[in-house]
Amino acid sequence: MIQLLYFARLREALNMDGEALPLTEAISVSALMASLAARGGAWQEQFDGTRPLRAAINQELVANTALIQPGDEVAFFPPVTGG
Amino acid sequence: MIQLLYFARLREALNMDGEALPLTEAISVSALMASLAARGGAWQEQFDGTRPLRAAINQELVANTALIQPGDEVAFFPPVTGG
Amino acid sequence: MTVRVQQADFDAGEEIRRLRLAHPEAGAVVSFVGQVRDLNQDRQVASLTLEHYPGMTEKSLEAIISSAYQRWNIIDTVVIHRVGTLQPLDQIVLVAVSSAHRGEAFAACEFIMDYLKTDAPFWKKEKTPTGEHWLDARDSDQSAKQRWNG
Amino acid sequence: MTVRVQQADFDAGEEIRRLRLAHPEAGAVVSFVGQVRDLNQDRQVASLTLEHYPGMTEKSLEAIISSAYQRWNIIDTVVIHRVGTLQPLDQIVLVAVSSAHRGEAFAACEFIMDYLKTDAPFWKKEKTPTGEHWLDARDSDQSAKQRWNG
Repeated sequence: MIQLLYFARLREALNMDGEALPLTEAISVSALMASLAARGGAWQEQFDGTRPLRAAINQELVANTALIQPGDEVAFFPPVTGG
Repeated sequence: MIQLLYFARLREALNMDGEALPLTEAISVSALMASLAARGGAWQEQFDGTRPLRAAINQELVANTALIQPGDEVAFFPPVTGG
Repeated sequence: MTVRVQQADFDAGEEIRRLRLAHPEAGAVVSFVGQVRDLNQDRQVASLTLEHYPGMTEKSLEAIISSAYQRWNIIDTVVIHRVGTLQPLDQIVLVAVSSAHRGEAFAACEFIMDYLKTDAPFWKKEKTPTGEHWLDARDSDQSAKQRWNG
Repeated sequence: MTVRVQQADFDAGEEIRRLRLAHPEAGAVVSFVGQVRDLNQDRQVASLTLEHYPGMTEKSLEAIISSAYQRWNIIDTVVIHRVGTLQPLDQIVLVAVSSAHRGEAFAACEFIMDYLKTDAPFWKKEKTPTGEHWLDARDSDQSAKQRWNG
């Protein structure tokens, strides 16, 4: 299993702040994004790569080539705007 | 006349915080310094050019080539150390 | 190093005083306070809601501050960032840095702000008379950060 | 623009708050607070006495701040510098600058401090357990100032 988290504009577009997904072997962030985009509708809009999106694994910012392991916490969110 | 002012280390070395001097025509800062150094003793030590010294005319920092006019307020002091 | 993410307001003056008095060897405290403006790119701001990623927020701020400690000889730092709904003139963020000499405190304080703007997981939603919208990240914040690697 | 040269202490937090609240269009307030250190170049400091050149001090600070207004888009500034005899941990100086965006406030605040250090007529006399002496100007302050003309 992995725990997915969605924040800000993404959370609102997906109408969901997170979910648990089954995962038994490592996959890349971009592979996970492709499988989420395949859900269609808002998922496709948000994860098809046309919008700027950041990913974090276990609370560290990562590139889309990073590998997700079973048990990881994976977060997706728009570019940050704090400060 | 011109009004001379001495500050900080200079004031203590000369044992004087200022004096009025007669002046009827413009002279340069360095010419005034030379005439003060000619007083000998502490005056020579302070104004013979071996110690770093700053000059201001009418409360503006000036170079030693600047001209002093009758009526001016002329200050001499060590490099500043505020802040 | 103090990092706080909170809804409550903070007392910038008290934080600066605390940094000063805790370190008699610190000659300089440089601080940044950010507040909610009443106008943002010509839009009247009614309120600003800040969302964050609990856990990651604190970790990312601590990582940014640790980088600053590695680059400069600084003595102490405090970063406070508010979350929740704020009004114009409310304080958003405080970054304060103490050091023996001013140059390092200035550099470290600005570095921390620049990285906070691009790396710390906060998001702003603006409410205006015509509705609500999420703010977009600004290119100028990316370039401000990249300056430090020049 | 506020310039004050005074013996009395000041409330840095209150000054920052005043700058913020006076200008809802100011998103950023950057400030510098300098304090008397207990050790200066390994000398134990008992007290520090600040002398200045009344009249010229205020004029030179105003000229420095005016240069900052010409270089950056800043909104408001306050500079307070104390004179007289101070103890370790006493505040010496406050420079605070507000602007719409943080980069300009950081630059202007550091610029004002760098020029204050080399151009404003203040002199420090340090009292240590072994006696009193005037502090010498530091070359590093000259180079900090010259950076701005680079």
